[in-house]
Amino acid sequence: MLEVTDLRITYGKHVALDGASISVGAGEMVAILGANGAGKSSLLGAVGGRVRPASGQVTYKGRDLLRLPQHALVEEGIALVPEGRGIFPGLSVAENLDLGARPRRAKARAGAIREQVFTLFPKLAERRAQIAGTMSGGEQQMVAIGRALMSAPDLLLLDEPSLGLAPIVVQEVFAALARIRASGLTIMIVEQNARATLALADRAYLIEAGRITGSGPADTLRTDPAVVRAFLGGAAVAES
Amino acid sequence: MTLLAIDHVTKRFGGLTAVNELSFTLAQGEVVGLLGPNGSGKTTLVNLISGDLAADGGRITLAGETLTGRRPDQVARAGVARTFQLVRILPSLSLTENVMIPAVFGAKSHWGAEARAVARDALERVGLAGRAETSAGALTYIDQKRLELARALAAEPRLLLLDEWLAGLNPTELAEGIALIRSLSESGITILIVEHIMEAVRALCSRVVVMNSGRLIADEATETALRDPHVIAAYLGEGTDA
Amino acid sequence: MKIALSLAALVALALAPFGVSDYGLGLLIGAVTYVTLASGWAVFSGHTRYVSLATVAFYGTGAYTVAVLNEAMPYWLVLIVAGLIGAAIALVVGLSTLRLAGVYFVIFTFGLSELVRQLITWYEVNVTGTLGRYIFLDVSAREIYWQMLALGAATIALTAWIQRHRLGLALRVIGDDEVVAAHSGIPLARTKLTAFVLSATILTLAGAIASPRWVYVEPSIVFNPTVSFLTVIMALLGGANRLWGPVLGAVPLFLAFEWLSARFPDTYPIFLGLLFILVVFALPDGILAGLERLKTRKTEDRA
Amino acid sequence: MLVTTLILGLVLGGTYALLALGLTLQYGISRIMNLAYGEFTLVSAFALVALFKGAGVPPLLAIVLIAPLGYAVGWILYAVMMRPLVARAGDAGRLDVASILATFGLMFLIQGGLLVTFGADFTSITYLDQGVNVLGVPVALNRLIAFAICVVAGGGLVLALGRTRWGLALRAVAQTPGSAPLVGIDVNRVARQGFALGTALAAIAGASIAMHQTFSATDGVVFTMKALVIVIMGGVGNVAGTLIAGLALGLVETFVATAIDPGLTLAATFAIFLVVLLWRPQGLFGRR
Amino acid sequence: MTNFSRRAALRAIALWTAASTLIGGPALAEGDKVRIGYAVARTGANATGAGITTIPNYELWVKTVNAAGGLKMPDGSQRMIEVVEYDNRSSNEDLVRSIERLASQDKVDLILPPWGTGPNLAVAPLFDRFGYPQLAVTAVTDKAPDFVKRWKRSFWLLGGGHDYAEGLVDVLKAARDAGTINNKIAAVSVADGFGIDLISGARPAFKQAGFDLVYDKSYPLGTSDFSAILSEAKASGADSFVAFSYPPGSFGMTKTAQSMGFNPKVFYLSVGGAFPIYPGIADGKAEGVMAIGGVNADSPAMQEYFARHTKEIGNPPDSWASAITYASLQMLEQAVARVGLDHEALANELSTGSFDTVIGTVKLEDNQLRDLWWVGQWQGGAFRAIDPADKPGASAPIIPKPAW
Repeated sequence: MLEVTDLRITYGKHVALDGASISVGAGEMVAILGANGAGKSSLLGAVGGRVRPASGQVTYKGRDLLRLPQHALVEEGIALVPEGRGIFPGLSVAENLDLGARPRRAKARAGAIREQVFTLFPKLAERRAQIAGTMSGGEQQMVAIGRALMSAPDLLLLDEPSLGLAPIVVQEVFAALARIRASGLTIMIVEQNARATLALADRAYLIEAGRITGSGPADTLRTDPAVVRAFLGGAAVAES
Repeated sequence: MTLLAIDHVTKRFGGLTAVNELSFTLAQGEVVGLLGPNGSGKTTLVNLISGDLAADGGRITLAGETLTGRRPDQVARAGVARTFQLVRILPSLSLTENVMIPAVFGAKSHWGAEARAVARDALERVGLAGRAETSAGALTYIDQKRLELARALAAEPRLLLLDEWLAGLNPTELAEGIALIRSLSESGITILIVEHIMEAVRALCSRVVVMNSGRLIADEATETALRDPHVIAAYLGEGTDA
Repeated sequence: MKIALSLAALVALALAPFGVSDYGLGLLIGAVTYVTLASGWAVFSGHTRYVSLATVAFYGTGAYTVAVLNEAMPYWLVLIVAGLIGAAIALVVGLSTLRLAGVYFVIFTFGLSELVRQLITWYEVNVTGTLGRYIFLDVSAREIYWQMLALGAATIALTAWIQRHRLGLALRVIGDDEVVAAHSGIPLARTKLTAFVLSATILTLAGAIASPRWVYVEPSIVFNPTVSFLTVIMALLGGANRLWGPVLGAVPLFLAFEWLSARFPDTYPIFLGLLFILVVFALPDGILAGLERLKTRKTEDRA
Repeated sequence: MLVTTLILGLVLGGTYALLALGLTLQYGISRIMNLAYGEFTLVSAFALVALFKGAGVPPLLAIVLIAPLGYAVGWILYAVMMRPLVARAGDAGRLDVASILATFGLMFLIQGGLLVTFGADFTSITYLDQGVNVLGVPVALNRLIAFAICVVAGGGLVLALGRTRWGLALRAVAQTPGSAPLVGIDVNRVARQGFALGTALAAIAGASIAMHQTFSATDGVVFTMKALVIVIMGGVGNVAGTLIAGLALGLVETFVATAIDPGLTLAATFAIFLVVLLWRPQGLFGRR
Repeated sequence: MTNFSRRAALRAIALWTAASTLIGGPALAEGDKVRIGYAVARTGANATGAGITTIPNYELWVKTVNAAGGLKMPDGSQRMIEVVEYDNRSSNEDLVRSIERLASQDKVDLILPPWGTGPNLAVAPLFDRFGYPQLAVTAVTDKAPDFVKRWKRSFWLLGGGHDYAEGLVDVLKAARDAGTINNKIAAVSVADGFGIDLISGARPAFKQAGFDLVYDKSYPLGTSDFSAILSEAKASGADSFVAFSYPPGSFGMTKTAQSMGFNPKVFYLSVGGAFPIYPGIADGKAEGVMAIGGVNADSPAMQEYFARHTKEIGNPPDSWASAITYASLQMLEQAVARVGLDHEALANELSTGSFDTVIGTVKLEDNQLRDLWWVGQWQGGAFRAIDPADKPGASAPIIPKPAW
């Protein structure tokens, strides 16, 4: 469904990503693992239209994504939950969700999707009138994910959804992700919490210093000693 | 000897009580973890200690000296340094200049070569000495975090407040970061760490203070706290202790 | 070397009135006045990035002080008193306003100028019963020029000194990130206040020195908001955070004004507006930064 | 007496609020600090006079013609001049500086154009000048019309922003432009719309001012500053706040003029403005 | 390479052309022309005043003189006038520099003064230092006698605030004594030098004449709404409403008075009341409105001047300072014809000679024009002088003013 070929991203003289190629099939959940500054977020950003690559190709259902401005991607069925969440802190929860339902295909079904989101995150239903900026970090993350789901996407891009969250909230978020995953939505995720991510994902790519250095089924990677050393560390955190 | 004493400190925002009658102490040289779910008031407390916010009640003292009611720069000169949840560096200045600032304006007020020497020392301790003259904007995320720590060190603080300084690091970097903090602690700096990464908390802190909804729910040895049902219910969730 | 060069330029400028016509001298006075204003403005605003539109509040206060006191005490004493009044106003204003940030500070300082003007007007109308005041001082254009040149040179020297001093570093840090500044031990209020008062004193003195040329002052003349705008524009155009930036912005812009208004008295605002927009698009960070960019590009090309 | 003050103050405040509406959109949504705003209103005022005197178009009809024209001009201006500034600015502070500089140039440009075209003369028209009795207070009909336009435009805007999907997108861009593309909002387009709408409102304000006030080609700065004061007091981008701040300012000026001293009206305006800024820097109705 | 150098060459040519036109400044004078310079406000706050009263008359005069073959010299020859004009941007600093430029750089033969009291005072020391005679028209000041002593070649042609205030009191007193109006006066004044001069002259004069000043307030320059002021004035019970105002205020007050049905028996305005556009502003109901200044509307010279001004400039002149501005230029023209361009001789001639102008025969007293009209009134579509009542050409005032 998503095909990234020879992607190269530079910031001035700094090369963030040097010829990365990945693919994501329909219904798959693919994780991108790597160190800080390895280029994970740049890769995700390029797919989500936030970053303009220097060269390479990103095609989605056969369409060239790089020709489209960022805001047009939502209409194509791609929803990005960026690092730092990117919600509208001054608007209410309900307004944030309404904004998510802007694409044509989502407008008609907005009511039904909203119910699904509320089932997934009951807290949002309770607090729909609350100003999003006054919520805790975990709740804001739920708003962000909920808003992305409101656009009825085919592909969900998640950038560090557990960053800065308390362990109990991380569990909650991953539980929600598992349910979203189960609904059959295609997901591409960048996450520091490799253990929890690999538990959910089908496949993963490893990025080091701007290059893809490995890939494989999540189950295999979880037991690969090299991966364990580099990405999983010692004791795991909040494994579900 | 008690270095930092938080004594019945309260902070309200409108109708919300972010920190409620909170009390605990830090002994000289201790490394203590400050835990709690998002929105429990940890960052508010850090801001109260560092002078960003004024407490509505209670008292904070550093080695007997009252910090409450003082401005951030006065608190800084009293010997408290901090890092920020979202990295704050000065991108237009060089690494040396970034790190010089607290050396110049802190308690010791060095100037000229002296200040540069302090800055170089601090950069060396975090492993950035080789790039002292490049501009800070060009650093990667992890190096920016290092730089922020170096800046805190250059203040030659008595108390260091780390607000999720380890967040977003991968395991390799995490191990480095933990080692770095440990080396600071060994040099005698008292450290209060706000952190969600339990691995780091376990590795660094002999004791943790746990907050929930602005109140203190635990102040005990780390291992005890992590088994404490209150703490697990409020913060860690089930099946954490892997 | 640089200092020697600057001193030589200063001497040359000091001797310039002997070689030019009255108009030439007028041009010199105008250029030096705007250099002083722009540099004086940049003492506070250059590094902190607080865009102040209160320039004319101080400039006008200086002129008004001279108008009120010129018959009551000797000229040099009037200048000192003017400087003190400017500093005092800046202190009071600074204490209450320096916590405002961004565009709020901009608008506040503009409002301040208007308020000062309205209050002086009201006071003069209702209390003294006269609005216009006369300055019949025996100060020649040359003397005005030399005084202004001295003030301008002192301002630039002061800026250079500040940049090497801890005050300069403190201001730069404040300009970049006030939170970091505070947590590094920089007393925000005191630092900003010091720079603001220094800057205001210079601006007030500039007004006091320039005023004998006007002979007649009233609030609508001395509190002309255009002065504030021009000062900001000139400083930003040259590069407000650099030592010679304000000079590089003030001189060409002043001359452009002069040329255009002489050449096209009817349509010059149109040309000026176009020129301005052009400069904003072509030199986004100011002339000095533009020149430096050009230089680095050339060296890179050569490499 | 109190009723007189109240009514005169509200009518005056209405014209102030109308004047400020466009600026609050331009600065709030498009992030352009437009120093040429007053000149925009003047162009429209002159256009109304030219249409009325030259072609005999009734002013109320002229407003209907001028407003869409204002929208078009604003649209083009944003696309050609402001967009490149926004694109290169990066952060809000730099954009403030860049837009202040650029619109300062624009101010000269328009003022020069007006002086060349219309001269420096005072201009005014006589239209619906007769007094209307409002609760025993005579008020000029043209001022009442201006007030009505303010109520309609302001109220309509409040409703449109608060109740419609389109308004929600505008508010989203106003508050967090960085997040807007994530939900498929074309920030550039919305900012352009905001600027164009602001220009259209400036045109409406200018045209309604021309109906009841004498003006000249050099009055632009006065309008800009008045509008700016109101926008800041009401909270940038807050339409309801702008309406209330404008009305409040009109009431205060009228009250000071009748009860204290007309000589202090402008001083009172600025004093209140400064107090508001110090007490609530985000404006009376802005969110922190 | 060739492409590049051609482009560079083109650019160089373009630059050179632009630069030479910019730097070249005004073209060098030919020997047989008289160069006359002025620095007026084309932009900024003073632009409106200068644009109505000063600039049109300067242009009209130059046009008229040049059309007649040029400025006459004592030897009977004629020299064309060449104008050097700068914009003073309504800033005294720029104004001072422009005058320096005219005098020391352009070395023009004559310099005409700027518009406004403040600007005229600012340039007076310069005119004095460079020796140019200064025909200060648009400056209303009670200190003219002092200035004449200080600057020997300065001439003050528009009287002082007290003169106008006392003229108004004369008119009101006559009406009160005739029983037409009560002895209450409501006065407002604009808070700047001009307004304050007038009101501070008027207060003692009103008092001395036995009037009761029941409402006396000043308003700031830039006030646009007069509803509150006028409703207070209306409530004060005064028959006479007196405004020492500037055009925006004069116009605003007229419109507000009309819409609120404020019909005092005397409605007096200052600057702007005698403007040709005033009847239009007053919606054709200007009849009976009094204002500062006035002209002898019946004099053929004045009628000819009005017609010529209307034809050449596109609109009629105002009925106060315009005619005097034009008269000052005629004085200059005649003085040059008698004594030539020597500044000292010119100043002497202006000071002592008598001149035939659109406002009649002019002879200055102590370098001041004292034979002026203080109050005028709109009567039958023309703005006619009514005070001093004993001056030839004065019309009788219409009091009470017909209702709007």
